[in-house]
Amino acid sequence: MIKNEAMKIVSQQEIAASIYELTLSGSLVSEMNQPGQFVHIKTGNGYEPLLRRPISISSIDKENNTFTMVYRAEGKGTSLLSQETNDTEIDVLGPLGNGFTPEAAISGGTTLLVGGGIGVPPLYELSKRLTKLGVNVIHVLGFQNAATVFYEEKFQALGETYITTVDGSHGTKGFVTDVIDKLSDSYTTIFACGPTPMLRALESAYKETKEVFLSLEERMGCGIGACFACVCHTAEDPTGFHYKKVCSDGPVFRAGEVVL
Amino acid sequence: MIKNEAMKIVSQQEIAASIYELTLSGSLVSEMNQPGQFVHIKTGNGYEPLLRRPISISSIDKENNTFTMVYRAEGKGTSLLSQETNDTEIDVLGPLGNGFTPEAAISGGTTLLVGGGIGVPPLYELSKRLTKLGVNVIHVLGFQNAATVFYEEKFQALGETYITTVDGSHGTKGFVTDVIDKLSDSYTTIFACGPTPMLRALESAYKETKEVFLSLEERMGCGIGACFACVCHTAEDPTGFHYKKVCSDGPVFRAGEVVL
Amino acid sequence: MNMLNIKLPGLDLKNPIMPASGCFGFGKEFGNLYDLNILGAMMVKATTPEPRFGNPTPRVAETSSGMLNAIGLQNPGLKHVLKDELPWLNQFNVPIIANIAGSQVEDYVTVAGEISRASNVKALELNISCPNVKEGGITFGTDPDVARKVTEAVKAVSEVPVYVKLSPNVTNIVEMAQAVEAGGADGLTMINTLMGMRLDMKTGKPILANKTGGLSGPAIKPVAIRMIYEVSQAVTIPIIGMGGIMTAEDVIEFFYAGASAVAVGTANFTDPFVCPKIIEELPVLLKKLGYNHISECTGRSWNKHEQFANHRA
Amino acid sequence: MNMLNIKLPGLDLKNPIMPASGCFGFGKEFGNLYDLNILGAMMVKATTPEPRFGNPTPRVAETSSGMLNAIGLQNPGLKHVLKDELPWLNQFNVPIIANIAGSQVEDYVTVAGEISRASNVKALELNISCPNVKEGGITFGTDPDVARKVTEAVKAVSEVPVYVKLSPNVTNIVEMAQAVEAGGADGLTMINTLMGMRLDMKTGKPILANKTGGLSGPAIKPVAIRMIYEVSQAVTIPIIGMGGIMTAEDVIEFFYAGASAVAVGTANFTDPFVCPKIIEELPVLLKKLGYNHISECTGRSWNKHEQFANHRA
Ligand SMILES: Cc1cc2nc3c(=O)[nH]c(=O)nc-3n(C[C@H](O)[C@H](O)[C@H](O)COP(=O)(O)OP(=O)(O)OC[C@H]3O[C@@H](n4cnc5c(N)ncnc54)[C@H](O)[C@@H]3O)c2cc1C
Ligand SMILES: Cc1cc2nc3c(=O)[nH]c(=O)nc-3n(C[C@H](O)[C@H](O)[C@H](O)COP(=O)(O)OP(=O)(O)OC[C@H]3O[C@@H](n4cnc5c(N)ncnc54)[C@H](O)[C@@H]3O)c2cc1C
Ligand SMILES: Cc1cc2nc3c(=O)[nH]c(=O)nc-3n(C[C@H](O)[C@H](O)[C@H](O)COP(=O)(O)O)c2cc1C
Ligand SMILES: Cc1cc2nc3c(=O)[nH]c(=O)nc-3n(C[C@H](O)[C@H](O)[C@H](O)COP(=O)(O)O)c2cc1C
Ligand code: FES
Ligand code: FES
Repeated sequence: MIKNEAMKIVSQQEIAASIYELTLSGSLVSEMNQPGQFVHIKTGNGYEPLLRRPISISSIDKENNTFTMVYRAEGKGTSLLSQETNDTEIDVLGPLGNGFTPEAAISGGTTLLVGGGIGVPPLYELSKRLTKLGVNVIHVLGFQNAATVFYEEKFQALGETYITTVDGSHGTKGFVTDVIDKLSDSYTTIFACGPTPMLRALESAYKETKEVFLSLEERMGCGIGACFACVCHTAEDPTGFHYKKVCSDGPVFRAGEVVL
Repeated sequence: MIKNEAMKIVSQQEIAASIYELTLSGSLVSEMNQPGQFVHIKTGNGYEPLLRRPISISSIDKENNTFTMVYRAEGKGTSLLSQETNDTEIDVLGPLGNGFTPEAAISGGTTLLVGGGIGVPPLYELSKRLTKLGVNVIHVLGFQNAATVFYEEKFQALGETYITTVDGSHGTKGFVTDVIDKLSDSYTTIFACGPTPMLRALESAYKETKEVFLSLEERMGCGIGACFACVCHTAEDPTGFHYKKVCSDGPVFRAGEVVL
Repeated sequence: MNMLNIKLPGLDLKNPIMPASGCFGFGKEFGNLYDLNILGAMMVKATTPEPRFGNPTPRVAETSSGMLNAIGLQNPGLKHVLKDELPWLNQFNVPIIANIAGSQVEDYVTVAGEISRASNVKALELNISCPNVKEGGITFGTDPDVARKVTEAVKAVSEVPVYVKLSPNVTNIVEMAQAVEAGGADGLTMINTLMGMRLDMKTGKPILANKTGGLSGPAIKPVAIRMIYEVSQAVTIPIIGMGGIMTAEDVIEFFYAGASAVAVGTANFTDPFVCPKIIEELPVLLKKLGYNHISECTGRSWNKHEQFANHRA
Repeated sequence: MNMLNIKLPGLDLKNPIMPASGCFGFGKEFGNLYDLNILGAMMVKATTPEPRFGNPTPRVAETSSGMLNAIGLQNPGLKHVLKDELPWLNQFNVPIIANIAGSQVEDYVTVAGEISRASNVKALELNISCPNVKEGGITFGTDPDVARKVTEAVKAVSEVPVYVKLSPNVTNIVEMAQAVEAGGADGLTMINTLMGMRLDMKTGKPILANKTGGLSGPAIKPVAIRMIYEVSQAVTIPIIGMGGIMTAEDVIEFFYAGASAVAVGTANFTDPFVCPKIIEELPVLLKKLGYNHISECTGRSWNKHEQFANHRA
């Protein structure tokens, strides 16, 4: 169930250039079940920023009633969030949306997890779940440059991990697709989250041969499916009136389900 | 000279119900010379509140480069200000306006200081200056009720002090004028700051027989004389186009100089 | 004692708080968060004769104390609303105000004729002020003669009272209000969004795919208050006020200006529980301010304080 | 390399940043805070033929990300401005844009004829959009024919180029802009304030003694951007943009929309050093965004990016 809670900050730290890891505790955590869901966060304490900020859940710790997000402090809202200190409570609405279904990966087989920039965080909880299910995971994670790389060791601890950077300052120079093209295609399933061009590339290359699940991003109003801010056309009716809402039908869709 | 400085919080505490005493340090203090001047404070760190808040200087400590304000946390801006803690810097513009002239009180004589509510603070620096000049001071300070009374002992340390409260929960029940009416009128000068009805009452009762100086309040835009938000008519031309600006010509005027 | 009940044409409200059209869908999503029965009424998403996808995304952008939207009246169309959405809403004891839109007068007439016969639709809200569609929408809301004609046409077919939603993007809001009153409107709802725009720092291009969008939220509240203040003194029909309401204090300010009920839009995004919160806080605030009933606040900015509850019917 | 110099009719600007009329008096007070020579130009307080006291106080009220003002064009009158204010400003190497106002066409003509002959007045800004005066002011700014006529009358007597200041309180801003362009305007300044109001929670009455006031500040920026975007594509004369500018980024957004220079109003109250700060930050920001000169930003929201500096003259 979706809940709204003033959650306590357990820890917040900058783990890469402008990339913050924030752990919150509260009873809302007990509602979190699926990797790839997100929360909607009110930053600041006035009308500015007015809108909440959607941030993916990057790991869930039910035992301690905490969950962790990883986000880039860039605009007004995320910058304010990054300044919050331990005494503060954060207004969280969630969990929202439909995430990744680890069950879609054939147990015992190999699954490819592809993340780009701030699309990487939700893959972490997913990868933990998959490995627990006995699925062999390969991670291909793309970043701008060495300074913005995060969670490399954490992913390495779960499975084979390739890093790409646009400027080549760490890992392979280029995009995630440059690495994927060279992988043996032993995997059956792809889970991906990142910029739309990356998702499009994966969709067009692997839609036919693999099970592909993509997590989308869109500017949001409500985050719960009521305002129609975040819709996309369905693939079956690409110019008609049928639609899916990224916030409540997604953010994760099967490749080919909606128009990217 | 008017300066703009991010000043450090030395201390902030609630000294009466919703009444805060805030001490700031910075080089701007060296510009403060006159009791009754005020500073213009930016509260919050966004566009809300958008306007600065005018607050009187209530005491100046040149040795330590600090000054103190006393204010009521009521609306958006002052509430935000009251939540600031020691690490924060406060954006201060000042000192502004023309304050009280202690020299106007005849040295060795007796001077009456009349304050109402949050009009009391600027009288404190004034009283310190007057007593230093050898002037005998009498304070008559009006408050809503016992819970909002502040600085009683501080004023007592400087001279005779009468407190009134509207509900009679402390000191004399009623208004400052109820006390003043019963004082022997040995004083030659009155300095007053408080609600306009109080100032009007003092003006009409004592303008002819005493030297009366009144500190006015008005909603402000710029605080420095540029926007014409805070004007009042001059007494000589009460319906014409002559005017005084509360922020830069005042806030202290001689009774009879402007229309209250 | 009930301090909040209000009677308006067609509407017997347990309280004067309702979600604004387009900010609450058809209620289902918020129904997962709290019991919709607490609401005074519900203004549902604009309905057009045929389903509409609306504008391309991005459809929202943030501004200082406000937001822009260019949804473009996306909705599932009249048939689906009649068959699915309204029946679902029937489980709640909440009057529905159906927001209707279209590109031509016939569209309004089609939707009004059918939707006004749904059992829980107690009033129509004629959306002649949507800034985000190419045809119709706002053009109906900026020309007094056109506005009057569409009002008359809808009145002729509607089974329930008709409220006309005014656009703030006009030189003379009073003239618009009087035109629709003359056209037979039973009430007004105001204001819709102000036309605005934001540009992206990097590309220089509009953030919204539709380029311009409707500005809502606290930023526009002073404009809404001013317009309601002017219009409420110039018409005899009641006003449902909206535009930037975030708190119970804001609600009172709208009543002072001349509103007899209010709608809450954008605030539902900032705080999805804002409507229940306001409904809970209002009686406390009213008592603190010395009122026995919220209707005493209506028009206090301009009336002589003798005559209260002027639209209490 | 100078990245900020701009040439506009009558104005040879070292940078396109100037304080907006009414927010900077006649410069004296800010002159105590910093060297006014750094400013691109200065729009001084509205001048009328006779001295005016303006409206009763309170004259300002705060709103979410904005403020309302109802100064009512207080000014010392034409004679005093010519004798005292303008000569004082002569010590600075800053072109003065004289904002002129009145209740009838003759007033504008009187002030324009005389003030345009002052040596440092390089342009006039015709204030046909003040929402805070009973007569004149805004009525001139909402009727295209009236606006055109007053523009023509002023053009006939002015020694310097004439910029007309547009009101946002209109249904069709493009029509207004084209009317004053047809009347001979050399440029436009936009936007003036939106009409708004705030009510006091305790009394229910307007906070401003004048009841309504003009809304300015970041709250109105999206409206300003939208209007400049529309108008800049429909006229050939340059636009000086304003409405909620607080930062160098905001300046760029106004250029993208179609402005060729900008004015900063309300921000001077929030931060009296905002103009020097923006002037300092602009070149850094421009470089970061990849521009060599600020004129490259003008109209980027709608132009094809081939033609830069369209109003660079
Ligand atoms: C389902 C989902 C999950 C996300 N998960 C993460 C995450 O785990 N970590 C992370 O760093 N970022 C994530 N994002 C992106 C994140 O929401 C934006 O970076 C953030 O909203 C930007 O806010 P700001 O205050 O920095 O920027 P501003 O420029 O102040 O934002 C202005 C407005 O635009 C919206 N906006 C700006 N960029 C985006 C964007 N990329 N997507 C959606 N809305 C945007 C904001 O929400 C706000 O309404 C996610 C987005 C979505 C939709
Ligand atoms: C010269 C001068 C000296 C002052 N000295 C003190 C002082 O020492 N201690 C103190 O507690 N208060 C003082 N005040 C009053 C103080 O400025 C207001 O209480 C304060 O601005 C209210 O802000 P807010 O955020 O609480 O209220 P809000 O309601 O959020 O204020 C909204 C707007 O109204 C203005 N405003 C509201 N009340 C007043 C008022 N009484 N006077 C002027 N503007 C007002 C605010 O500045 C702001 O622009 C002084 C006022 C003036 C003019
Ligand atoms: C996302 C969004 C969608 C809207 N859709 C509609 C609509 O379909 N019909 C309508 O009449 N008004 C619509 N509006 C306008 C609101 O009902 C309301 O008039 C306006 O937003 C001002 O109120 P607010 O500031 O409380 O949001 C919409 C507003 C928003 C923000
Ligand atoms: C206090 C105040 C006084 C103003 N006086 C004038 C004026 O005399 N003449 C004029 O043309 N505009 C006047 N304006 C409007 C501004 O010049 C400007 O157009 C408007 O405030 C929008 O810009 P901003 O949001 O940057 O303030 C005034 C604005 C304010 C806030
Ligand atoms: S954000 Fe409102 S429907 Fe998705
Ligand atoms: S506040 Fe601007 S002139 Fe006094």
